[in-house]
Amino acid sequence: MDTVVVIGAGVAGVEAASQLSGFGHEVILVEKNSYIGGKLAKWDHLFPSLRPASEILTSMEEKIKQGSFKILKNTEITDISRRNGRWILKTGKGISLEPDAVVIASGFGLFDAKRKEEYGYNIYNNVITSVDLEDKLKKGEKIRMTNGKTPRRIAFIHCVGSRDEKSGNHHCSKVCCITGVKQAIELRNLLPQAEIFCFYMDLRMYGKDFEELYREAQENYDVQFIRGRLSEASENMDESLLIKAEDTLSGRPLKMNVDLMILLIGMEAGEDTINLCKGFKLERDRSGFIKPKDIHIMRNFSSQEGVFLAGTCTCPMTIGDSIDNARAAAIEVHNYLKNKHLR
Amino acid sequence: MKREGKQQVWKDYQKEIADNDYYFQRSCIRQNFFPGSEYAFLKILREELGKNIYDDARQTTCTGIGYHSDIIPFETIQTVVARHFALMTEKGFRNFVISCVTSFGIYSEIFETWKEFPEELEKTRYYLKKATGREFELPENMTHASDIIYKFREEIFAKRKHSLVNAATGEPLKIVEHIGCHYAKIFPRKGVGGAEFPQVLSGMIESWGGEVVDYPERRHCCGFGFRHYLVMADRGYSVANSRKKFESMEPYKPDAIICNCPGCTMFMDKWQYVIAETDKKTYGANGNGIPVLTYEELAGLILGYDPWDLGLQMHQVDSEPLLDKMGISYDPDLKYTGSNGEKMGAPMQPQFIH
Amino acid sequence: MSKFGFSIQETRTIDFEQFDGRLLKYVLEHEPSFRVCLSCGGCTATCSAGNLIDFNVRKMNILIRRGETEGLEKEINKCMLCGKCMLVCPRGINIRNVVMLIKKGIVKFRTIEEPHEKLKLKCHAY
Amino acid sequence: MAISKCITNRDKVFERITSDVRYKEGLKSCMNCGVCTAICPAAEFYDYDPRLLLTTVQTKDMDKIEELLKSDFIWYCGQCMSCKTRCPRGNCPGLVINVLRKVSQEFGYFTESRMGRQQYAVKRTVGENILKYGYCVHPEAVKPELHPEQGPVWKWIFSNRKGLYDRLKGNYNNSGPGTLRKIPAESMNELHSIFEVTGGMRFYKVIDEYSKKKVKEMGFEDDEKNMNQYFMHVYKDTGE
Repeated sequence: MDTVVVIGAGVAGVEAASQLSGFGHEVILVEKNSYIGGKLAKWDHLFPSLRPASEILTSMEEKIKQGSFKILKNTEITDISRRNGRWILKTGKGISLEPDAVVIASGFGLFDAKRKEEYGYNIYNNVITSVDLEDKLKKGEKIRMTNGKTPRRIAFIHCVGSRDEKSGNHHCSKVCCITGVKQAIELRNLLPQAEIFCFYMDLRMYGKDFEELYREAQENYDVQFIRGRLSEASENMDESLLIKAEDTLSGRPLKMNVDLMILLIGMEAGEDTINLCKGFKLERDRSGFIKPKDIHIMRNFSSQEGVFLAGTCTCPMTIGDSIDNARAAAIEVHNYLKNKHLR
Repeated sequence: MKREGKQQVWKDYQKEIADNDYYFQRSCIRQNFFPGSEYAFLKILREELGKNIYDDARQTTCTGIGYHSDIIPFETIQTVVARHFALMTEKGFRNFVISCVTSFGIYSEIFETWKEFPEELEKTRYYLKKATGREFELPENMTHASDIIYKFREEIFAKRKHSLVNAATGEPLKIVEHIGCHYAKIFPRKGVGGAEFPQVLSGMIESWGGEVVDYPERRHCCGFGFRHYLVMADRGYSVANSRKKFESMEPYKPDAIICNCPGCTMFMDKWQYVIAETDKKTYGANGNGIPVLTYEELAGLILGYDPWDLGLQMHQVDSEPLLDKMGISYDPDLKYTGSNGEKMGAPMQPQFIH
Repeated sequence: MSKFGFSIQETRTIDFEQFDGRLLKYVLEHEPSFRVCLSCGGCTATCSAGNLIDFNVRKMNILIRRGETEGLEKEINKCMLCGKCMLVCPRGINIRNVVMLIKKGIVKFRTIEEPHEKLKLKCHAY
Repeated sequence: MAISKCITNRDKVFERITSDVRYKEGLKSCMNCGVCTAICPAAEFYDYDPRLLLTTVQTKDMDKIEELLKSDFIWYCGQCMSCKTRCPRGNCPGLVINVLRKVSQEFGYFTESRMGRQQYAVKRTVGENILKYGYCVHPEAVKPELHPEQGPVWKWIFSNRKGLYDRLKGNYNNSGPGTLRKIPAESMNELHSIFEVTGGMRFYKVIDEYSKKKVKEMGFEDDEKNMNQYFMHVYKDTGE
């Protein structure tokens, strides 16, 4: 029986492991955290349906229960080498693995909003990220300003750390547009009196039911959309924020005071992914993610033999896309192992 | 506002500042309107800090104001800048210190242009050689004069006679700092603290006992606009920008404005007078304006230099409210006198602002 | 013009603290479809008036959303009410009715007794 | 028969714009996000929009670009370069403005607009200060009648300048180093020589010549008296 090591027990990793074990391979799923689910584990509700994120986690746990693969939690790959055509992976706990194939499902990193200095994250009191907001929602915290007041005007800022040379990220993170719409609707439900604005450049509602949710936000949830990238924020005396953008559709500068500003931070190659690239000597593309062997027909192949890619380590993806992508990776691995034996 | 957040940014944007042997590039506007400031800068460096700094009679304007008003071709200003590098090279210096923020922007821009487009550097070398016979090396360290004061702010404070504390109440004075767009907006890495939360003046203010006022329009331009100010017809643009800043800082009741750039100092001083005359509006207490000082003047006051030796009588907005708060004694009778105490008349007192 | 030879320039920034939302609220109440405008510009491209004179219906709609109603009366009368915009609108907005409501609203709010209040109008009528 | 390629003036204008390093540096590609306009001081106080500027230039449509070169639009920018800090694509509209202004003057478009015509006043003040004094600004040149906004204190400084600069340890109009020293003759010669070699002098002449041409178009002789009047006109004309 062939052995496959899957790195990362997030959405893509669990799916790939589950499928590969279903194909009859021996699978070891390595996870650095004490829990599975990666960033999904910290999420409250999902776009576009607004279902609880926990439902996806439950289905993942179900797959783990049904599947016959091993999970090594609290385990990190610390050393990667290759001998006689085989990869040797050493873990922090001194375990040495010699798989026939490796699937990297190390996921993405979150853009550190501090890098967008002009938005004042970690400096101004009432600037939070979409991840911070999701955390508050998950904990059931009330949405308040730091001075305890209820925010009367809220702005969602799109493209924070995406499509921005100054942040070092040229790429589009794809999911922030719809995340903003989803969170705006959630805040509308929590704060019926507040004004809610989204500052965007393009609304890339590419996925299933995304455009519909956007329209609903306009039609039923009083969410206002202003086409103009946020240029800067500064703090007023009362801790509200003065924000500036161009209303590009009227061609005039625009300013407003908002009580709460939510930065829709993008996805980038995470530290783990970057380290794995170094270990496996993998090429990264210009956005920093792992470069697939062929962007159209070999999306799950890396530039190294026996090393496969699943999920957001190659580019930003939604949960649904990650699952699809992981299944595809499992098929590619399975075919690879089969052909290897024929050779 | 979280101070630790700013400190993190400051840490990320520290630059190399040479610690001795400087070649000094003067500023047209500073010499005209704040002549005491460059004098104080050289005095502080030489006498208080024991540094070697060369003041060259042969240098000229960098032509920066003309360049940003678009009457000077890029080739011309590059060659003028190259000539100053040649003068520095000939005198054996490697550390170039610039008094004017416009010049600092120009030198940085040209420096970066030469890096990215080496053919421009070669062209400039050819022009300079042809026009003057001179050759040049690039400076190893290029800083704005305020960077030097920033670097030695603690040493200066150690010799203090005064600090930025209200002598009567013991409270820190509230100071607005204005950096000047061309200090770090063009090249954030070239400014201490970067473009968004510049530290060069904040660092001085905090080290000298004051409290920095971070008001919403802090980053906005003073409104110089170069050509806009140079012709009478469009000065309304220039005032409008300063007014926007004053309106934004007014609720914080600042005790003074400290500027990095000589142009900004001049405009934020004069425009308070123009706004008072046009709108009958003043931004300080009791019909006073908000005193606007250069950082050299501020450093001079901290070191106990006489306000009239520093040239505070050249400001349109009276600085006395700040001097009083700092507990600095001065002789009002000497304000408008010459080198030997001779009377030189006095400016007319405006109707709406002191 | 002052004795200095110039007057101080006035800002043209859209300032939400000066937002007058009465007209917008009125239009939205009576023509809810106006909420879903995408600002795609289809209306402007096909506009009979806009093809002949300087009139931009898409931009006008945006300015109403920003509470910018200065000069609107002159602008709105450029519309010929031909209704072609409605045929092309991808979101099916009854733009013709929006125009009619703007015309009515202008009259309505002009005759309102209370003086025009330029203050924070906490209207989230979008 | 050989077909000779006809190079029009417009081709030359376009070539001049695109070959300038500041154009290459200032405009890579614009995605119309508006961060520049959001904080642009000129966009706030004039009917100006740096985003629109880049979009227009990016079309490479010479009809539109020619229109820009003849209009006030390119003269609104205050050169603060705040746009440079923010642009997510690394563009700098302010630098593109420098190029367009240069070309507008080189090809004589600038006299078609009120603000463009002001270049004559700029050249006659700062431009001539540079060649006369070696300073962009010199106390003798900041005449209170041309600068009422400088206020009573400057008026007092102006009338007492020698005594005051001496009192502040300056070296006013003297030889040797120091504040407001007289720039030595050899240095002034070098400065003039740099202007000759690099085209600075020629550029001043271009501004002069097109301004004279404008005065003639307006039906006047381009004599000294009329040019002085033209100077005062462009210096003071607010267009109101």
